[in-house]
Amino acid sequence: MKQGWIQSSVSRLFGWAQAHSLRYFPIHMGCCSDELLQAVGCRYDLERFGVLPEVDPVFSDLLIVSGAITTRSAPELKKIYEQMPHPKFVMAIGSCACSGGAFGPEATGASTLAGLSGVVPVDIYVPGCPPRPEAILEGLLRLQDKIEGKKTASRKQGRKQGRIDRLETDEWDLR
Amino acid sequence: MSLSALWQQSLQLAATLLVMLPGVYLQAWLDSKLGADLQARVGPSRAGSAGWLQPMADFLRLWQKVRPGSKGEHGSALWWAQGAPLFALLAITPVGAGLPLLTAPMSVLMSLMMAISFAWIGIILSWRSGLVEARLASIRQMALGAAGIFPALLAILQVGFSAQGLSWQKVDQIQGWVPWSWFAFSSPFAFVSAMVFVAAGLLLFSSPPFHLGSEAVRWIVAGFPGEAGIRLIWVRFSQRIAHFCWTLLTVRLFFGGAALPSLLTSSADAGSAPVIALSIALTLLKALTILAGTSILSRTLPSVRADQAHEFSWRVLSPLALLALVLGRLISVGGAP
Amino acid sequence: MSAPERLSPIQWDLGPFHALLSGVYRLRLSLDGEVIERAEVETGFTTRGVEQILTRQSWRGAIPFLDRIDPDGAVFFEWAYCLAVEQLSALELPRRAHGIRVILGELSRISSHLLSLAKVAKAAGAESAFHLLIRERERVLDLLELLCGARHALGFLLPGGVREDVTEGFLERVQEVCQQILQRIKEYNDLVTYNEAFVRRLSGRGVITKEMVARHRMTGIPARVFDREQDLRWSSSRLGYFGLKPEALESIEAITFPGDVHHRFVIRLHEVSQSAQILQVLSQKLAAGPFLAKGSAQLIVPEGEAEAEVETARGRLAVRVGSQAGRPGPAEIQFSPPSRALFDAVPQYLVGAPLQDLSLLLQSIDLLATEVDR
Amino acid sequence: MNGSGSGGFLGSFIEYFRSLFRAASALGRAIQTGLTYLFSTSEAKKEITELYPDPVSSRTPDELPTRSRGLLHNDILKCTGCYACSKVCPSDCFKIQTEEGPKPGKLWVSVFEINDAKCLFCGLCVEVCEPGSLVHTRNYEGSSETLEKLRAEFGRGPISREMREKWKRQRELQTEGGFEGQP
Repeated sequence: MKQGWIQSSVSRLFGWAQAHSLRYFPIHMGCCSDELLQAVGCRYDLERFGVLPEVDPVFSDLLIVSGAITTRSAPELKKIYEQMPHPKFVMAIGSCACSGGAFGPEATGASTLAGLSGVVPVDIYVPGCPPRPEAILEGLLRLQDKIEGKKTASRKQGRKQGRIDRLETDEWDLR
Repeated sequence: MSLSALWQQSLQLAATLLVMLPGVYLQAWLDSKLGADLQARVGPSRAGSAGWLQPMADFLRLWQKVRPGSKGEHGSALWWAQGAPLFALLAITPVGAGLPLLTAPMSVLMSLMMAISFAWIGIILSWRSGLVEARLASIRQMALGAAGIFPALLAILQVGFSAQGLSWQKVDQIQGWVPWSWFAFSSPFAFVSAMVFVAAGLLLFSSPPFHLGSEAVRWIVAGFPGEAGIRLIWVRFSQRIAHFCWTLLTVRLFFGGAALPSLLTSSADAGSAPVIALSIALTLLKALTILAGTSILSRTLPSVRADQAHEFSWRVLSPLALLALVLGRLISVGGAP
Repeated sequence: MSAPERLSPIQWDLGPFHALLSGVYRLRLSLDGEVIERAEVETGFTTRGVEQILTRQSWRGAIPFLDRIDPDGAVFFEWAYCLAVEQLSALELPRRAHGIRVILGELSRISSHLLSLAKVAKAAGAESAFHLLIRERERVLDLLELLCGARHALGFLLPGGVREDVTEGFLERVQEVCQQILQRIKEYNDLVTYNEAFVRRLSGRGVITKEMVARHRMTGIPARVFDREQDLRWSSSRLGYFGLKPEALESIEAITFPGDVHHRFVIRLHEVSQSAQILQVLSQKLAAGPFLAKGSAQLIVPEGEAEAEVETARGRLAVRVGSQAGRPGPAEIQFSPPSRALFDAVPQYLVGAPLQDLSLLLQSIDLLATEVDR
Repeated sequence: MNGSGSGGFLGSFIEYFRSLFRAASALGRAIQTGLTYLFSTSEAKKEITELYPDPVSSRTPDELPTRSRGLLHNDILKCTGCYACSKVCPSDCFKIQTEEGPKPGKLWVSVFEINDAKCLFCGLCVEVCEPGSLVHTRNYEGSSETLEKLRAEFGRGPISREMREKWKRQRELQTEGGFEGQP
């Protein structure tokens, strides 16, 4: 049923509050942790977005995972995810966390998993190896829009524009 | 208590709350922006212009937090246990000229006792959480709280001696509204005890730089994973609110409290709204400058280890406070018959 | 009267993901009250089998995997690998390529030291120092991006030289940034190193004695704290730092306990300024000429085995590369990273430390778990 | 204060105040460096934060250094479908299918899909791409909510039967129409 005006405005307020004040618990398993520290630093300043590192999953809303997920660390990661209170979000940084990248199961003989999607539900994938701090910030902006339920038309959706549609006969090259 | 008195008291409690919450809000915002500026960065700037809505976002974020699998096993009793002394502290902490809540001649020590009980109850309750980290951290925190109480008592004694009494009325009489007439600047020893009182507050509520690293403080609060909604907000921010009330105490004791120029207070509309508003604004301004000073201090100092904090408290704070007290008495007794 | 029966030691396991740990490993502590009585380390959570993957790659294709072992010191892993392969295939490295490699090595040494210093400052609670050190590191990463196109996993070296020549304007930028770093070091000394509160917070803790260094064969900063010559850059001829060794800068005073956390902090900050001086000297006299050896395009590596050693920011990294006839890439590769010795020393190093210093101690020896279980 | 014996009491007393003074002066120096960040507007002490979304203060993709390796882009018209890039890629993120195209010598690349989620941005493929159609753009904004959106397609799509007939007719038209002069 459609939410009443009060309920929708209250839920929008909480959405705004959650979007603008995220406490993240970093999982540094690989290379992208250095880039995440650079993003926390003073040049890209994650605190500007209200995003601060947290020391305990019990108090954090966002799980930022970077690095290849090995079969041995996956259950530990699941435990950490379960300790987090609802509503919680997950951001996968770098190609190892998104899809296994160069250290996927086909390369390492099933000692790593193909990214994070099998272990915990992921909200945002940030490609890059390691992604620039600006890319992490862009992923964060997109996550904030997702939390607030806003459309992210302002930012490009994936990279569809690279595709040139099928060319008709005028492409026939008579020369 | 006649009905009108009861009505008047509750009005004042509401006014005090109304004054104190924006004060804590402003302090939270100022702390993050000042800290960011010290570190060559911008600090929260996306929630509202210049990030003035950031503390609001931090407060409201916790409202809808629900810990998976926990049906609030701590129950509400614990929440009240932590809240009760703070309400008492609010009732006693005089904020504005016209707003001492309890008009009975109240001793300054009552506020101190309320602050101490607040600081310790939170720590004892977190012992029940059973987490190894929470237990270890709560022992450490409680010992530090004790290290903060003794110097605070010495500083209050210094005030009591020169005001010939420990009730708020006597303390107010000896301080005018002009800075050089404040108690803190009346003599170097009084200034030392003022600084000792501020440092004792930092120790008692383990605010930075004595926050022993964010892990320890988090484990204290770990004792309340079951809470949600308003209770989680309360648990998370009660220490910051208590530290703000302690600063209001410091302002009232050492920095002239809410004293106003005599031409304002003696005129007919002494109790009118603008005068009270001015006195409240004055108190808040002084409290925020003190807290800005401590936040700058905490940004340039590393977080202090527990044994170092103890050493600082027992080898530096208490001896200094004692010295200031004794020398202050000798000189004032010797000086003014 | 029998000895008072002690409270049974508290057993506490810090799982692979804990804010106190400096990487992904498990630490089993038995605590006597607040003091750590015994510690055990369990690694192996980020094992990706890089060495097996490398055996299936070509000589040139192995480079991206080498960067991902230690992204911050990517150059050192590539450098060791390229030295071994060049020794195998007897490639004659042009002087300019060697100069560019030394420049890259010093730049990533500065960035790795700055990162470790920032993490130690953050563990000690000095947030301002963390942000200022990270700001310095941004300048160095800009330089790396100007030259190699990537900030962390560079992929710029290849067997036989470097991938591209120095971008124009790069050497002047290097001198400018090194000048800034040398000025800034003085400011950090005031804010952090000789700040009384910081000195008291760090000194006297986490002492690594000379015999511990000898027993675990530690290299890098913990060893250089006692003997400044323990550095492969000056001793190994293949690394070619001929005459670049700056004479010892101002003597290190105000060190209360040799080998403690504060001493390592000071030596590391000291090495940042040392590397900055080396870069200033080298960027002026970089040799001209080709940047790639002639036979490096179609690399023919005869059968055999070669070893090489490089001085990374964390210590001495050795690599052994074996090749077989007919295989397009390395047949067998074996690393021995500097963090191996540090991980072995952790159980002895943590004993007697209070719990609050745990994260400070772990950060101060700059452990890297992904380097050990590759 | 546990001074060493009565004689030492005075010594430890002085030493106590000296250490107090040393601590206070070092604290003063540290706060002074901190305060200079607060009040001075000199270049070194100003905030250097790049406010990311707004292009003025933060670096847009084309302000990055020329060699910066961002997301890949393939100019499909120049691509000859030689599979060199997919052979050399360490994390095999290319999916390429080619077909017989209208011109006899040139292949028609119907599917050319790069999986940005697996790409290492190492630049080996760009190095080995002989027609130079595959290049690194300096664009880094590729984050998305689903993995499907991370696949960038540059292929020209499968050739349908009508297109083949049309090309055949065009080829016959071209041969009788006397254009044989062109090679």
